[in-house]
Amino acid sequence: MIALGQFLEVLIGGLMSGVLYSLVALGFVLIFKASGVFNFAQGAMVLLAGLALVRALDLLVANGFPLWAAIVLGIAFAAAIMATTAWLIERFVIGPLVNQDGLTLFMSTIGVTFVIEGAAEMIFGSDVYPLRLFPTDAWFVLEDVFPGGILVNKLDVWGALIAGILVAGLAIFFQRTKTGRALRAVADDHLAAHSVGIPIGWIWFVVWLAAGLVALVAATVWGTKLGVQFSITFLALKALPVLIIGGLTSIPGAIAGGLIVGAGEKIAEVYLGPSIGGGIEYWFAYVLALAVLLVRPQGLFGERIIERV
Amino acid sequence: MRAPDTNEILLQVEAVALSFGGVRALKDVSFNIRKGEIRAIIGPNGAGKTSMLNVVNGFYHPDHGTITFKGRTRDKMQPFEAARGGIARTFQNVALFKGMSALDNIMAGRTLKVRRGLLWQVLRYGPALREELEHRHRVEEIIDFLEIEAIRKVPVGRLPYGLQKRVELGRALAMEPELLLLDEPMAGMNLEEKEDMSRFIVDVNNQYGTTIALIEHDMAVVMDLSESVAVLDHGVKIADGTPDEVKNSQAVIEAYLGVAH
Amino acid sequence: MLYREAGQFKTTYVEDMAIFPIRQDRIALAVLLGIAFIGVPLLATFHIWPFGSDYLLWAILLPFLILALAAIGTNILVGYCGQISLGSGAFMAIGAYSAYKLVTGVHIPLAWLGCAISIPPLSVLASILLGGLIAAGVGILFGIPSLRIKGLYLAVATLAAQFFFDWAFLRIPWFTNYAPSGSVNAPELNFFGLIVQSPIERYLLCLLLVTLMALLAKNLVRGNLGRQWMAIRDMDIAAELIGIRPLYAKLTAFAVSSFIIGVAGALWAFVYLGSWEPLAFSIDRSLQLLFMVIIGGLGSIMGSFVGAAFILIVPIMLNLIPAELGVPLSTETIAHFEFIIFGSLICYLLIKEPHGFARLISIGKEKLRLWPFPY
Amino acid sequence: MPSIACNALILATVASGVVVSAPAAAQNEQFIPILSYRTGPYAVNGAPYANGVVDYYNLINERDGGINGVKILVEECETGYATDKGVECYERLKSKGPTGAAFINPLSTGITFALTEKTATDKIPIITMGYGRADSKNGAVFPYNFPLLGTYWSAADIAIQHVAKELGGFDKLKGKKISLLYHDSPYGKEPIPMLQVLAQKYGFEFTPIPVTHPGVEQKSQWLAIRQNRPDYVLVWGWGVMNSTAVKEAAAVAYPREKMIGVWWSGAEPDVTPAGDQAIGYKSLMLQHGAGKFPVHADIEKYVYAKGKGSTDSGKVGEVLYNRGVVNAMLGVEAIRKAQEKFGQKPLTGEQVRWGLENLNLSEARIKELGFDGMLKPIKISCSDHEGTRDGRVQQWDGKSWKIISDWYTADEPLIDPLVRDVSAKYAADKKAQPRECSKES
Amino acid sequence: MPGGGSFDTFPKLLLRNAAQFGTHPAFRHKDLGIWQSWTWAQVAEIVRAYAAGLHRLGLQPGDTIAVVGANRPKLYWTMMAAQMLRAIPVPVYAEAVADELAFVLAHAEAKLVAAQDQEQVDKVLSVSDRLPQLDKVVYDEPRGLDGYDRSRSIAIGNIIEEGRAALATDIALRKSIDDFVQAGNGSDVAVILYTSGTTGASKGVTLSSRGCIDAATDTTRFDGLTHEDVVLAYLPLAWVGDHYLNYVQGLVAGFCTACPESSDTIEQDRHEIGPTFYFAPPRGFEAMLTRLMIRMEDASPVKRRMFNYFLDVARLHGEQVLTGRPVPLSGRLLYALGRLLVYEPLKNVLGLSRVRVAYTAGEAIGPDLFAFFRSIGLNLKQLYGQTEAFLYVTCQPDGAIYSDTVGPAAPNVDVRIAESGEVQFRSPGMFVGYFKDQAKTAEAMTPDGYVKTGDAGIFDEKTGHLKIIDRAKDVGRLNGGTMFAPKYLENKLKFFPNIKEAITFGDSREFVCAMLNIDPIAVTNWAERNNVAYGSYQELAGHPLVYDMVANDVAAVNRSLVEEKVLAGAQIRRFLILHKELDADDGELTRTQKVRRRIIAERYAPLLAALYDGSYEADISTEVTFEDGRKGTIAARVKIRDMQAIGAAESLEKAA
Repeated sequence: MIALGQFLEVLIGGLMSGVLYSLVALGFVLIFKASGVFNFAQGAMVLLAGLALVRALDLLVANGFPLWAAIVLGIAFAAAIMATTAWLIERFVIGPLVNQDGLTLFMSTIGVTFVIEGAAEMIFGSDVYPLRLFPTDAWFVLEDVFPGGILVNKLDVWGALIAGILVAGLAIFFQRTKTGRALRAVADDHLAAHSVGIPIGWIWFVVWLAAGLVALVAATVWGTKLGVQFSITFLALKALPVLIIGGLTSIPGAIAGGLIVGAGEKIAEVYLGPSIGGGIEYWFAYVLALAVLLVRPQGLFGERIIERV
Repeated sequence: MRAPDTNEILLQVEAVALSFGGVRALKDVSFNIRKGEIRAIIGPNGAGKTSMLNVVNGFYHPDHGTITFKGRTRDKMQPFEAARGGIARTFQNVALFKGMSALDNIMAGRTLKVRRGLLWQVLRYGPALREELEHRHRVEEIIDFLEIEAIRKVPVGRLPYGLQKRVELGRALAMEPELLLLDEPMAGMNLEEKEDMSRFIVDVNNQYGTTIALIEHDMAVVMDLSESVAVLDHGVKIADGTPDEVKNSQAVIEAYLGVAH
Repeated sequence: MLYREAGQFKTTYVEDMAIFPIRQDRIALAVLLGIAFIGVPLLATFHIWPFGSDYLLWAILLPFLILALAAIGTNILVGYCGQISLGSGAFMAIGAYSAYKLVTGVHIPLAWLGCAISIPPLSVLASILLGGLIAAGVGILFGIPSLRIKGLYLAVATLAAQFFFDWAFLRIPWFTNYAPSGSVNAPELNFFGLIVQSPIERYLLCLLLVTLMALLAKNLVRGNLGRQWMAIRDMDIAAELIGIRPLYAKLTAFAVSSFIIGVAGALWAFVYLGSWEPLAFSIDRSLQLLFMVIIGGLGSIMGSFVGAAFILIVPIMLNLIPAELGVPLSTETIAHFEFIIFGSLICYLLIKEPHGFARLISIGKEKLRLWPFPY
Repeated sequence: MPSIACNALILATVASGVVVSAPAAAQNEQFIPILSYRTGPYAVNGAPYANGVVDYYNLINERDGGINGVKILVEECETGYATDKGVECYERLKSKGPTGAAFINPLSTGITFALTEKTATDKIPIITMGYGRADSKNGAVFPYNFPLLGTYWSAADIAIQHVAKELGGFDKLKGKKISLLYHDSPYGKEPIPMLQVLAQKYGFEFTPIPVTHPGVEQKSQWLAIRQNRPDYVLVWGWGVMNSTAVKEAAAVAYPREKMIGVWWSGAEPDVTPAGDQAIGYKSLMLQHGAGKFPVHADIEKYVYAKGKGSTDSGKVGEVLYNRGVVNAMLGVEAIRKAQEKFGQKPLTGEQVRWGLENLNLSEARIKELGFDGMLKPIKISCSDHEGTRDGRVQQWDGKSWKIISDWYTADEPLIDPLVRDVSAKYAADKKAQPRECSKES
Repeated sequence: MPGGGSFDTFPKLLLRNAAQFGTHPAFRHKDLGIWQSWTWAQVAEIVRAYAAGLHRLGLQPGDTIAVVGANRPKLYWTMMAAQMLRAIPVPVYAEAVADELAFVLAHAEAKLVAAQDQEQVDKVLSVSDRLPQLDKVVYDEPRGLDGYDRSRSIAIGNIIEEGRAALATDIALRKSIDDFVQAGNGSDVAVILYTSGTTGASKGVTLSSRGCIDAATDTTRFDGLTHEDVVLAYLPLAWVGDHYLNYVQGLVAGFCTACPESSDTIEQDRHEIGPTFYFAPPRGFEAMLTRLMIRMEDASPVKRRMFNYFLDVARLHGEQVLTGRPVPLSGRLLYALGRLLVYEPLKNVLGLSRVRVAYTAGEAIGPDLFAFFRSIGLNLKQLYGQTEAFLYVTCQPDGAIYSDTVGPAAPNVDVRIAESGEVQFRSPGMFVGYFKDQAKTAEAMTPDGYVKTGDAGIFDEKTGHLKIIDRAKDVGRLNGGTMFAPKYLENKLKFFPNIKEAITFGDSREFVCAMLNIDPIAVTNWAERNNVAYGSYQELAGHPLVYDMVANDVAAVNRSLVEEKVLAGAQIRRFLILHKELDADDGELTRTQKVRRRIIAERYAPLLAALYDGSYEADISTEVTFEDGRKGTIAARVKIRDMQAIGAAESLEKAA
C-alpha cells in the first residue's frame, strides 16, 4: 500500500510538473505552427515576462497600490512589454529572414535569446525576485487510504488549471476568430495565404504576441515556483522533449507531451535513478523523445511528413 | 535511330497496382521494355506515368504486382538497389543537388562506381586519387557529350532550366545505366532546347546502347524518338504499340479528347 | 584586383581539383601557414607585441584552434550532410573522457566471468586519436535515428546524446577514475618523449593537428564521400535514386564528424583546460559550435575557422572595448551589453548573409577576381 | 601594461575630453584581478560577493591610500561561471599591472581546478576561501593554492558535528539517515568522500542525491526525500538550487529545521525567494555571517559616502557581501605581510604567496582591522594552507540569519589522511615532487 | 632565338623542334576540362604515325587534303602529316555552307577531307556526289559517327593508332616516311589557302615551303618570338592569319599553340592560357572594349569614377610609359597606381596580362580604340598584309606606332606605290600563284615581279610609314572630280561606337551618301540609360533620337575630312540607318565580316535611289535568312537625313 501510494504520488507529481512544462511548450508550438520558426527564445521570453511583471508589481505595491490593482496593472504592463518584443522580433528579425531555411531561423532565435536575456536583466535587474501569485503549499489527499497521504502541490494544480484554460482559449482563438483562422491559413501555406490578402507581417506579430502572452502566463506559475530569475530560461530546454513527443505543430500534443515527459521522468528518477546514480531525468525526457521519434518521426500528434518526387 | 538489338525483354512490369490513401494511381498495369529501345509512356495529366516510373525504380512500392528486371523478379526494391541494378532516372521537376556545381552533380552520379572507401578517400593518395581522376575523366566525357563545358563549375542553382535538365541527364548517364528513365525531359523547354535534348537522347541510345523509357507530353517528340509507346489513362494502360499504331488507336484519341474538352 | 590569374591553366585533373587552384590563394595560404607555424612562435618566444604575454596564445589562439577543429567536425555533419546536431558538445566530451581513460589505463572487471578487460596506459597521442575513434563509434550509434528523423526533430533528438553524456560523465565515477570531485586532470603531454608544456608548444601541437585534420577533412568533402553527403543534404530522394545509400552516407558523416569533434574534445581537455568537468562540454558548447558553423558558413571548411574566430573573439572584444576606451561601465552592464550586442550581431549576420562568412568571403574574392568589373 | 592598451586609453581620454589620472602613476600600483559573474544562473550569488571584494579594495585605497601607499588597481572580468571564460579571464589579467596579478580568486570550483596547474607555473597564488579543492590544503603539493578558512571536507565535518550536537551526541548518529542534496558538479561532489568517511565512523546512513545544473527542477529528488524520510538533509547548492530546495522542501513538508546548507547555501538570495517557507532553514557559516561590523562603518564612510559603492548600501552586510569583504581583507593582509619582507612596493605573485603562507592574523590584528566578531585568528603555514577550520551554524528566521551555535572546529586528524592521499595522487599524476614543509622556514 | 635557317620544309622544322625543345609544349587543347598538352617530341611522333597512316590510306605527294573545322590539334597535325608526305593541306572555313565547301573541295581536288566532327562530316558527305576525287573523310571527334560507313570515314585517332602500329612493324614504311621528309624541299607547295574574296568565288593561293618559312623567320625575329611563347589559336583555320601566326610561326619559333575548348569558351580559355602573342582583328578589340565599358556601367559609382580617372591618366601618360619616353614623376606614380588598380586587373580579366606583342590587321582600327589598348600597357601594333604575301607586308616596329599608318615594310619586303596609287610589294613569303589559275596569277603580278595588292595607299610624309586609304578599285571620283575613298569614310564612321557598319556611295555621283548600321549593343545600352522605348532593332534604328545621335557622328566625320586636302570635298551629305543588320547569311557580308558593297547596292537599290532623288523616306523589302535557315522578308520604311556640308573656314573656327 505504501508502495502504491508512493507511486501515485510520484505519478501525480510528474503529471503536474509535466503540465508546467507544457505551459512553456505551448509558446513554441504557436510560433512553429504559424511561421515554421523553432523559437529557442521562448525560455528567455518567459524570463522577460516574469521580470516585467514582478518588477512592476513590486513598484506598484511599494507605491501604495492595492494588491489587486497592482496585479492587474502589472500584468497589463508585462503584456505591453511582450507586445513590444513581438513587434521588434517580427520587424527586425523574423520579417527580414522570411523564406530562409529552418536552421537559419532557429539560429536567429538563439540570437534573440541573447538579446532578450541581456536586455531583460539590464532593465529589470538580475536578482531573484519572489513572486507569490499562487499558493505553494501542498494538500495531502487520501490520507486515510495511504499512510501520509498523497502529496499534491497546490501550485501544480493551479498550473494545470491555467494550462487547461489556456488551451481552451487558444482553441477558441484558432477556431472562432478571424485572426485565428487567418493564422491557420498562414500555417498551411505562406504564399497562398499571402496571395489571398492575409498580411503575413501582422499575422506573425500576432503569433509572437500570443507566444509572448503564453510566456507571461508561464512566468506567473514558474515565477511563483522558482522566483523570477535568470534560471527560468533553462525551461526552454525542459520544454523541447515535450514538444518533440507531442509534435511541433500540435497544441493538444504539447499538453500530452508534457504529461508523458513529466510522469516518465519523475518515475524514472525516483525508481530508476537511485540504482544508476540519480539525476537521470534531464536526459530521460530526451531519450524518451528519441524513442518516440523512432516510432513516429513527426511526434505523436505532429502532421505526417509526406515526401514527393 | 537504331533498332533494338534483339527482342530481349529488359524490364517487365506485371499487373502492378498502386494506391495512395484510397486513390488508385495504377490499376494492374503490365508492360515491358525491350533491350536497346526507346520506349515512351504517354498519357493525360494524372494518368499515373510518373507513378509508374517511381514503381520501376523503387521509390514507390506497389500494392501488388511484380517487376522483372534483367531476369530477376521482385515485388519491391529500395531505390539504391534499383540504381545498383542499372536503372537511372531524371525527374519531372529537376532534382539536382542545388548546393553543388554541375561537375560535382555529375560526379555524384559515379558513386556506385567508386571502389575506394573512406580511409583511402581521406588520404586522397595513390589508388584513391587515381580512381577519382578516372571518374573525373569519365564525367568530362559526359560533359563533352552534352556540350556543357562552359558551365561545369557553375553551381547548378544558377543555371537556366534547360541546362539544369541537361546536367541532370548527365548525372544519370554518369551511372552508366542499362535502363534510363526520363520523366518529361523536355518539359518547359523552347524549341531549340528540345531539339538538343532529342538529339542527346538519340545519341545516348546510339552511342551507349542504353535502353530509354521516357514520359513526354509533346507528341511530335514522342513520335520522332520512340520505337514503341505505351499509353496510360487513369492508371490503366489503354494502348501499346508503335507510334503509328498508338496514334490511330481509338482509345487514345478518346482519352486525349476527353482531356482536351 | 589582387588576383591576376591570367596564364594559370591546369594541365592535369590533380591541379584542377586542387584545394586552392588559384596561385594567389596558395601564396596567401603559404603566408598564413608561415605566420602560424613560424611567425607566431618566434614572436611569442621573444615576447614581441602582440605576444608580450601568453594571453593571445593561451586564451585566444589555443581555444580558437581547438574549437575550429570541433567546428570542422560539426560542419561535416551539419553543413555537408545536412544533419542538424545539437550534441557536438557531448562528442567532445566522449573524446575527452575516452582519451583520459585510455591514457590512464582501462580496467573493466568482469566479475561474473572472473576476469577483467585491461588495457595498459596508452601514449597521449594514441589516446587522443583512439578517443576520437570511440567518439566516432558513439556517433554512429547516435546517427542511426537520423535515418528516420529529419530536420529540427533530429536536432532535438541529438540533445538526447548531449544530456545523456553530460550525465554519464558526471555520474559514473568509473569515467573519472573515481576522482572525488568528478573533475579530472590531464596527464603530462608526452609525445614520443617530447613534453609539451609551454603555451608555444601547446599552440604548435594544436596547430599541427588542426592543420592536418583540416586537410584530411577537406580531402573527404571534395571526394566522393563528400559528394554523397552533400547529395543527401541537398535532395535525399534524388541521392538515393543515383545509388547513394542514405545509411552509409549519413553514418559516415556522423562517424567522421564525431571523430574530429572527439579529437577536438580531447585536445580541449588535455591541452587547453588541463583539468575539466562535464560542464566544459555542456549544451552551451554544442550551441556555440553550431553558431560557429552557421556564422562561418555551412559546408565550408574555411568557414569553420572564420566562424570559430568570430564566435570566440567577438565576445572578448565586446568585453575589452569599453575597458580600453575607458568607458566607466560596471562589469554587469558590460556583460549585459555583450549579450545584447552579440545576439544582435548574430541576427544581423543571419539576415545579411544567411550563408555565413564563407559566402561573404567568396563573394569578396569573386569581386577581387573580376576587379574592376562588377561581374 | 601593453602599449596598445595605453594608447587606446590615451586616445579615448583625449577624444572624450575627460581627465583621467595619468597612467604614469601606474608604477606604484598593486594589480588584483577579480573574476566575477554578474550574469547567468549564478549571478544572484556572484554579484554580492564581488561587490564586497570591490568595496573593500576601494576602502583600502580611499581610507589608507593603498597598502602602505601602494594603490590597489582592480579589474573585473566576467566569467559567467564558465570554466573556459574563467581561463580566458585569468590569461587576460594575470600579467597586468606593474608586477602582474597579486593573486587570483576565481569563486568557482571548476575554474579553480582548471587554473591550479597554470597558477603554479605562472607563480600566482590562487585564493579559494571556503571552496576549491579540499586536498589543496596541503601546501606541499599545492604551493600556490590557498583554500583559506575552510575546505568542503572541513565543512562536512562541521555539519556532522552540529547534527550530532542537535541529536545529543555522536553516538546518536548511529543508524540515522543523512542525505546530501548536492549540485552535480565538482563543487557539490567534493564533500562526498569526507561524508563517506564520517558515515563509516559514526555509523549513519549516508545518501547522496544529485541535482542537475542549475537546479530549477528538484521535484523528484524531494519526492524521494519525502519517501525516504532522512533525518537530516545537507544542502550543497549554489544559486537557484538553494532557494528551489527550500521551496520544494516546503512543498513536500520536509522540516526546514532538518536542513543544513553549506556556507554557500546560506545567504539571503537562498532564502528570500521562498519567503516564509524558509523559516527554520539552517546553514553553516564560514566563520562570519550577515551583519555589520566596524569595517562596514568605514566602508560606508569612505566608499559609499563618496558614491563609490558598488551596490545599494542596503545590501552592505549581507552574507555573501561580507564574505567578499573578508576574502579581500585576507588578500590585502597577505600583501601587507609580504611587503614586510620585500618592501613597500608592488609585489609579484610569488612574493605575495610568501605573504600568504606566512600570514598570521591575531585576534588583536583582526580587531584592529574592524573584523572583530567576524573571524577567529588565522595562521597559515606551508603544510596548512587552510589556516583555520572553524564554523558556526545560523538559522533563518524569516527576516535575518541568527547564529544558533557555538564554534565548531573541524576534526583535522580525521581529514588529514584523506588530504594526504588525494594530494599525493595528484602529485603522482602530475609527476610533481612535493616540497618538504619541514625544511622551510 | 630559333628561326627557319637551313630548314626549308615544315616536317624538317618539326623534327628540329622535337630535337631542340622536345620537352616543351607544342600544343595544348582545352579538352575534357583540362589543358591536354603535347610536347614537340610527342607531336613529332604522333605526326609521323599519322603520316604513316595517311600514307597507308593512299595519300601521295602532291595530293591535296582539305581540313575543315575549328582549331584543333589533330587538324593542325593533319597539315603537318600531309606536309610530311609532301601532300598539300587545304584548310577550309568551318562555317562555310555546303555549297561553298563543295566549290573549294572540288577546285582543290581534295582526295581526303579532315573534318572536326559529325557536323562537318555530314556537310562533306552531303556534297560528296559533286566531289569525284574525294576518297575518304577523316574526323577528329568520333561522337555520333560510330554508325558511319567505315570505308568513307575514319577517326583520325584510329589512323594514328594504325600508323603507329604499322611503323613499329614495317621497316619499309619507316623508311619511306623518312624519305619523304628528306626529299621535301623549299620549293614544295606547302599549303593552299583559299581567299574569302570580297567579290566572286575564292581563289587558291599557293604558297611554297621556303617562302613560308623565310617570311615567318623574319617576323619571329622582328618580334622576338621564342619557344617560350604561347598563342591562343582561335582564328579560322583557313585564314592566312591563323595559318601564318599560329601554325607557321609556331613551327618556326617553336612556341606553344593552345586551342580553345569551344567557341563559347574562348574568353575563358584566353584568360586561362594567358597568351604572350596575340592577334585580333579590330572588331575583336572593339567588341572587347564595348563589353568592358558596358560591364563598367554597372559598377558602383565610386569604382566607376576611379576607373574613369585612371583611364584619363592612361590616356595622358600610357603611350609614353609603354614606349619608354620621359614622363613626369607625378604621372609615373599615378600611372603605377593605375596599373595596380585598373590596367593590370583589366588586362588580367581580358586574359591579356602576359601578352608581349599584340597585332591587329585586316582593316583600319579606330584611333581611340587603338590608343586605349596601348595606353593600358598592351603592346598593340598594326600590320598590313594579305594572303598573297603570306600575311606580312608592313608592320609597326616597337616604339614607332601611329594609329593611322600600318608601319614600314616588314623585314626583307619591298613596298612601292604605283602610279595609280596602288600598293605593290615583293616579299620572301609571296605566293607562288593561284591554284589552277594562271590568268588570275598573271593579273595579280606586275611584270617585274611585284604583287598588286589592290589597295590604294600613300607613304606618310613624316614617318615614311605606309597609310592605306582604300581598295584601289573602290577609290573613285565624284562628278565634281573630288577623290572619293569609300572605305576611308566608312572606317571613320565605324570608329564611333554607335555605328557598327557603314557603306558610302559617291563614285560618279554628285555627292556622298551613307547607309549605316547602328551597333545594337551600344545603342540599346544607350536607349536603356536614356529611357528610350523600342520594341525591336528595326524600331530602334528608325528612332529620331537615334538619328540625331548618329547625325552628330556623321557631322564629326565631315569635320575631320576638312583637314584632308584631297578628300575635303567628299563629305557625307545624306545618310540613312538601315532597318536590319547586315548579315553574312544574306550575303551582305563576307565570312570575315567585310561588307559586300555591290550586293548591298543591289539589294537596297530603292534606298540608294532615294538617297540621291532627294526624298526623305523610302520603302524597302528584303529577303532574309533566319538562323535556322528559313527565309523570310522584312519590309520597312527607312528615313533619310540631310547633312550640312562643312566648309574649311567653319572647321577652322571650331578648331580655334
